[in-house]
Amino acid sequence: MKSKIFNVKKEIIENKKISSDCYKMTFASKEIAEQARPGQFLHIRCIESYDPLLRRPISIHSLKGNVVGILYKIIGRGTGLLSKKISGDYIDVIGPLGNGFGYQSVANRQLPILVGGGIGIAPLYFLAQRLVEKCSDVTVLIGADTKCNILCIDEFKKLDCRVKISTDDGSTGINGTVVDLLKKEFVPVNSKLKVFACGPVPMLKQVNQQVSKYNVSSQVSLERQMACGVGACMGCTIKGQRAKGKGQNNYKRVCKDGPVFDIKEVVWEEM
Amino acid sequence: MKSKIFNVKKEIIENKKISSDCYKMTFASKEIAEQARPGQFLHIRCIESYDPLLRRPISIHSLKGNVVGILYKIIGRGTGLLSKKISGDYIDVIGPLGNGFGYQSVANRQLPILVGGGIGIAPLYFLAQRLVEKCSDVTVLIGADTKCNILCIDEFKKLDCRVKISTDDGSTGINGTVVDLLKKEFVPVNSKLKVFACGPVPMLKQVNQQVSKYNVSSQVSLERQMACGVGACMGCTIKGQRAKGKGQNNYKRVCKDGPVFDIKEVVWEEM
Amino acid sequence: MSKLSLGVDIAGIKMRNPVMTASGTFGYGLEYSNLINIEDFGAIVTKTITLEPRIGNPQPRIVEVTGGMLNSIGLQNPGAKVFIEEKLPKLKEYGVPIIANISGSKKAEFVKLADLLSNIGLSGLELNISCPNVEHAGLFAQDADTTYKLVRKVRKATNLPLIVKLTPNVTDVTLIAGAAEDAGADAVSLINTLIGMSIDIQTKKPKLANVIGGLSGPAVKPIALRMVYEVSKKVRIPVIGMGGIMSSDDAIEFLLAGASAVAIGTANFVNPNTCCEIIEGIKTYMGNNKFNKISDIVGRVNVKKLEKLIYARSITYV
Amino acid sequence: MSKLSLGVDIAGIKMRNPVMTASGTFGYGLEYSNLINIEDFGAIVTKTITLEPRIGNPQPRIVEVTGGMLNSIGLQNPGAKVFIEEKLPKLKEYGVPIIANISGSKKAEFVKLADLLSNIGLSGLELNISCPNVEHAGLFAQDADTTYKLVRKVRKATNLPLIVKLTPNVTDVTLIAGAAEDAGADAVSLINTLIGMSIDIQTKKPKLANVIGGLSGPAVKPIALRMVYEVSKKVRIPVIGMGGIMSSDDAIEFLLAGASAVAIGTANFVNPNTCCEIIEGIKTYMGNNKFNKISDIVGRVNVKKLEKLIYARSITYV
Ligand SMILES: Cc1cc2nc3c(=O)[nH]c(=O)nc-3n(C[C@H](O)[C@H](O)[C@H](O)COP(=O)(O)OP(=O)(O)OC[C@H]3O[C@@H](n4cnc5c(N)ncnc54)[C@H](O)[C@@H]3O)c2cc1C
Ligand SMILES: Cc1cc2nc3c(=O)[nH]c(=O)nc-3n(C[C@H](O)[C@H](O)[C@H](O)COP(=O)(O)OP(=O)(O)OC[C@H]3O[C@@H](n4cnc5c(N)ncnc54)[C@H](O)[C@@H]3O)c2cc1C
Ligand SMILES: Cc1cc2nc3c(=O)[nH]c(=O)nc-3n(C[C@H](O)[C@H](O)[C@H](O)COP(=O)(O)O)c2cc1C
Ligand SMILES: Cc1cc2nc3c(=O)[nH]c(=O)nc-3n(C[C@H](O)[C@H](O)[C@H](O)COP(=O)(O)O)c2cc1C
Ligand code: FES
Ligand code: FES
Repeated sequence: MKSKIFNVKKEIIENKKISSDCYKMTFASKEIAEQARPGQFLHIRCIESYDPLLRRPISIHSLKGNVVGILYKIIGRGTGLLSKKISGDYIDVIGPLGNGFGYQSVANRQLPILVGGGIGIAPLYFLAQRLVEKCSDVTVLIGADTKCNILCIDEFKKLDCRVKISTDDGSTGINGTVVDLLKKEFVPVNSKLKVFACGPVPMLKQVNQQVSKYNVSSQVSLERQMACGVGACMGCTIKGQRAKGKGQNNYKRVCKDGPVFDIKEVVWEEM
Repeated sequence: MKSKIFNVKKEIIENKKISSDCYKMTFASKEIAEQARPGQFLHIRCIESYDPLLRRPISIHSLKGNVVGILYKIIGRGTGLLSKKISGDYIDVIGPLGNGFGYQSVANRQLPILVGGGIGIAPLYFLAQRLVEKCSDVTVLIGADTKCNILCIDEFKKLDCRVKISTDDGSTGINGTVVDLLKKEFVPVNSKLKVFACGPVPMLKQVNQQVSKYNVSSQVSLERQMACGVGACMGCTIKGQRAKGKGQNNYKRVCKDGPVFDIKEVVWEEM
Repeated sequence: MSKLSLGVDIAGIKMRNPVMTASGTFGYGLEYSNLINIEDFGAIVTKTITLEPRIGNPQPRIVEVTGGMLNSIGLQNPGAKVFIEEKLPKLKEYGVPIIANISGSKKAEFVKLADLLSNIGLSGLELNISCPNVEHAGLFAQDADTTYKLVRKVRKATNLPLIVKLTPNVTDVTLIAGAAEDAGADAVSLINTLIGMSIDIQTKKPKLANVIGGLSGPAVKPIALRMVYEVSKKVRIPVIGMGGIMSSDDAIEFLLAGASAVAIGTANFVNPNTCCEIIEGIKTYMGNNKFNKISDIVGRVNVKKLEKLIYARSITYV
Repeated sequence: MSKLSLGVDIAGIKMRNPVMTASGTFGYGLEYSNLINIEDFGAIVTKTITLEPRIGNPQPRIVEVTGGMLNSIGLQNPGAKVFIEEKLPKLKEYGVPIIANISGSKKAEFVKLADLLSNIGLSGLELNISCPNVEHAGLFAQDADTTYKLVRKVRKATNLPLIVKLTPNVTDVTLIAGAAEDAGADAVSLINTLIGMSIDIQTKKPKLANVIGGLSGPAVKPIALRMVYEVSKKVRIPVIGMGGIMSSDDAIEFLLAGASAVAIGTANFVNPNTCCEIIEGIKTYMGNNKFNKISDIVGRVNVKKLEKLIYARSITYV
């Protein structure tokens, strides 16, 4: 899987506010588009000066021809600066980075379930774009605190995905969490299920509890503060389950060995 | 002269490119407009982050009602960032700062000569705005390297100033420096002359040579790297002529004791 | 909320809040007076005063660097006499504790200054010992023994609360802090600037005429915070924290790390309203966290046992 | 222009240009290989290698600060064996000198590593002595005597060019540099990171699990440059300069200050192409200034007599 990485500066096609604190940005890059796999991310420089200094990791949200899309939420200064950019401005990105979701083996008979909590929905749309090519029955579970933070329903529907919604306050969909939705999917043919989840750690822990009960094959996309993004600095490690005979050095780099991990690889107590 | 200083954030009315590397920006501030005197400056924060960290001193270029204008040249990062701002953006300024030109005593019989080298013309327009109210015969000498860097001719002409031009390459006006222009003004009634100069130090040194020969009353506006801009840090000193009985501590702060100095106050060899 | 109090007592100096100015960045308190409400400050620390006037270093004296600035002002000041006669009377009008920062290149100068300044209505003295010691190689504050001897002498010369200002340009700042405490200092303040340099690659000359200068501003904050943490674990006297504080969040970090008060330097240049904003920000933080007094915050950083162990063991396995 | 050469010989290591990677920021050279042309580099310095594998510190290990970052990776590395068997063979393929950075907490570990790594095609060793010394309080590189003894021992164990990497967390870095030189080091490199700290005011916990971490990036540049200047005046062996170099202008400042080569760390994270851009930038600068070789730049900072005097006299009248 040794694929080329690019550092490109591209003109922004569009940077559109899609909810109170979320934006969708697109730019064209043949280099990245040719390489990109769902679950991979871009390492983005938000300002030319040195404050803030480090790049910000943002997943690839969509791909259409050469047009790469990202979907991001304003958290702090980096994403705040990103949101100020307008079409015609340039964006400096490194990518595609990371391993991406293992979806190649998903066949038509299987039932992939995409579970997105909050902005965790971002990488799942790109995954859905690819899955619907392989598989007619793609389910997407979208959870958020409240109605206006439920993102991308229409986009997923346009891909003919089955979409279910949950909100903490019940303002749309079921009143509960996305894991509550997931539980409902666990009857009766668990062996055909394949879960792909992205969201906050507490949610992923619950997903883990659910899927491990039934031993359902699952992948999660994780987040860590990153410096290099390419596997060189050891800044972004998580504790992985010890592989047999591999000594104690079982730290894995989220940027290079991840961000997508088999749910069983992760030591959840230490997340 | 203990006047109030303000730190205000104002919406930019206009930020217009007026030559290859010069911009004119305007914003409305009642506070500053009420206090401002020609020769005073504003201390401007060019970015909200800490890189670059310090404010940039820029003279007040014009005043019309409450609308304050600045005229600035892109030198480095700070002025580069300023130039990127667009109308509707906010600008964070402290001012008015410094002493300003001593022009109050200029009477109708006198012949004020404003000498601007390059971007040094910036504070002189505001001065001209005030001088033409007091005095019918205001001369403005504008020098630059080449034609397209000669700024504000029309503006000064609209004030009914007598305008003379010099360029190093002769592309417009006389082929020479603004000091060559100044020399020509020194016949025959030197006692009525009053020189106000702003520009690069080598030019000001030549102005000094010229005016000191004839003992003509002259003021210059000086520049120094600044931190506080209000007289607190002692970062921006110049060596002043020793005042009698005042010991050796003859350093003057450009931000507070200046930026305008009587040409005789300055130890020119140390500039 | 009505019980919320920001007042602190630092070594006997009663301040209405823990926010003071850092020496040299606020002149003698007068320059900023027509821009901000100095009356609201916890205390004002003056620019360093020496016995005799000093003209300071040649220009250029300041240069901007990433996230900070270098200065080599060279302690330009009008001397003790002018300070006492001209500056102090005006300063007193704000009704805020005034702390005079003093320096010299011999112990005797410090002693004489301390004596001169003792009974003229000052609230305290801060010793700037980050200056070359002509009686001994290096800076006063780079050597624990020298620091001890100096502070001891000054201690005997004055009853004013004595704050000793430490330099970060040392291997172990806790040793110097300990020496100051042992010698009778009532508080320590840190950090002074880190020695730095900058070169103009076109002229190939140092950007500062003095070749080197002191680094301040947000760039130094992590270093300052670490030193404040270390020192506050070591000494029992109050620690005044400074170095790159730009916002109330920064100030609160220093309080949590163990500072009993904070001083604001370079931030004044960037945003003259910083001190006032910090005072407000601390108030809000206290409200949100149900803290009633500043001492509820001081030293509250939650370093678990395990982390303490790691800290002790692997101080630079970083 | 045809005579222009960027080649340097640092302690016997022949490099096609003076631009190398800083340890720990470039892994084992492989991670960046499908992004940039590593073949163009002057040299590659590996992430620190220890005798045994190290799992490193708990998370979080990095935190961003103004103009820089703190890291507390904790020398995570796969150990000497894996390095020799798995990493080095691939590294060699670039045809660039490889310098292995090694560390340990006892002198004997350094010696054993130096021995192990001596005849396997490396171009040199860099000793990371900014780590806690279990045989003695503090870090190796915080004490001149300890440094001397350690370097002396390692010197006897290997014929490879020996670079000693210095910590800036000291009162006088020239003393440590001098000790390393006396003990037989072929070069010194500086600076390693400055110890810093950061606190999350909401959780009230240190942002790094290790409590403290090492500060790097543009924030530290002025400090690094000053130390490189001081050390290069003091020692006769070559100095490798690093700390906050982000651009060719920065790199040239270090060369002018006295560094014979430069290393690039944090900048790789921000702009992976930094090394290559610096190589190009130095070339352009040499052309513009009619310099034919790197040694024409090294130490060329123009500090006039007067300034030297000021420098010596008023080291922190800043
Ligand atoms: C592989 C990966 C993919 C991601 N994809 C997306 C995405 O598609 N859309 C999206 O909105 N967000 C995504 N994130 C999270 C995003 O990186 C953070 O929200 C962002 O870095 C916050 O930066 P800031 O400057 O706005 O916030 P600040 O809080 O100011 O950042 C301070 C520091 O914390 C780091 N940080 C803060 N939150 C996170 C986080 N959750 N993960 C990693 N570092 C963090 C920042 O990088 C920065 O160094 C992803 C994170 C990772 C690791
Ligand atoms: C009182 C005063 C009034 C001024 N009025 C004007 C004006 O009306 N129009 C205009 O175009 N320029 C004016 N200048 C100059 C202007 O301040 C500088 O061009 C500007 O600071 C350059 O900043 P920069 O970040 O673009 O350049 P950089 O070169 O990136 O700046 C690096 C550092 O050097 C300082 N610096 C660089 N040049 C100067 C300079 N000439 N004077 C002071 N500091 C400098 C900057 O403030 C900054 O700290 C004035 C300067 C002073 C002191
Ligand atoms: C321009 C300037 C002048 C200073 N002058 C003095 C001084 O005279 N005496 C002193 O003890 N510290 C002096 N300092 C150091 C500050 O008081 C403070 O310790 C340091 O700047 C760190 O805080 P900061 O990052 O908030 O500025 C000066 C700092 C600056 C920036
Ligand atoms: C993430 C990270 C890891 C580092 N790891 C090491 C290391 O293993 N060994 C070492 O000697 N220095 C290490 N360093 C220090 C760098 O080599 C360098 O000395 C320091 O970062 C200053 O340079 P910079 O500002 O260009 O990054 C590390 C620095 C960073 C940022
Ligand atoms: S961010 Fe550097 S190894 Fe992952
Ligand atoms: S800039 Fe601070 S005194 Fe002038």
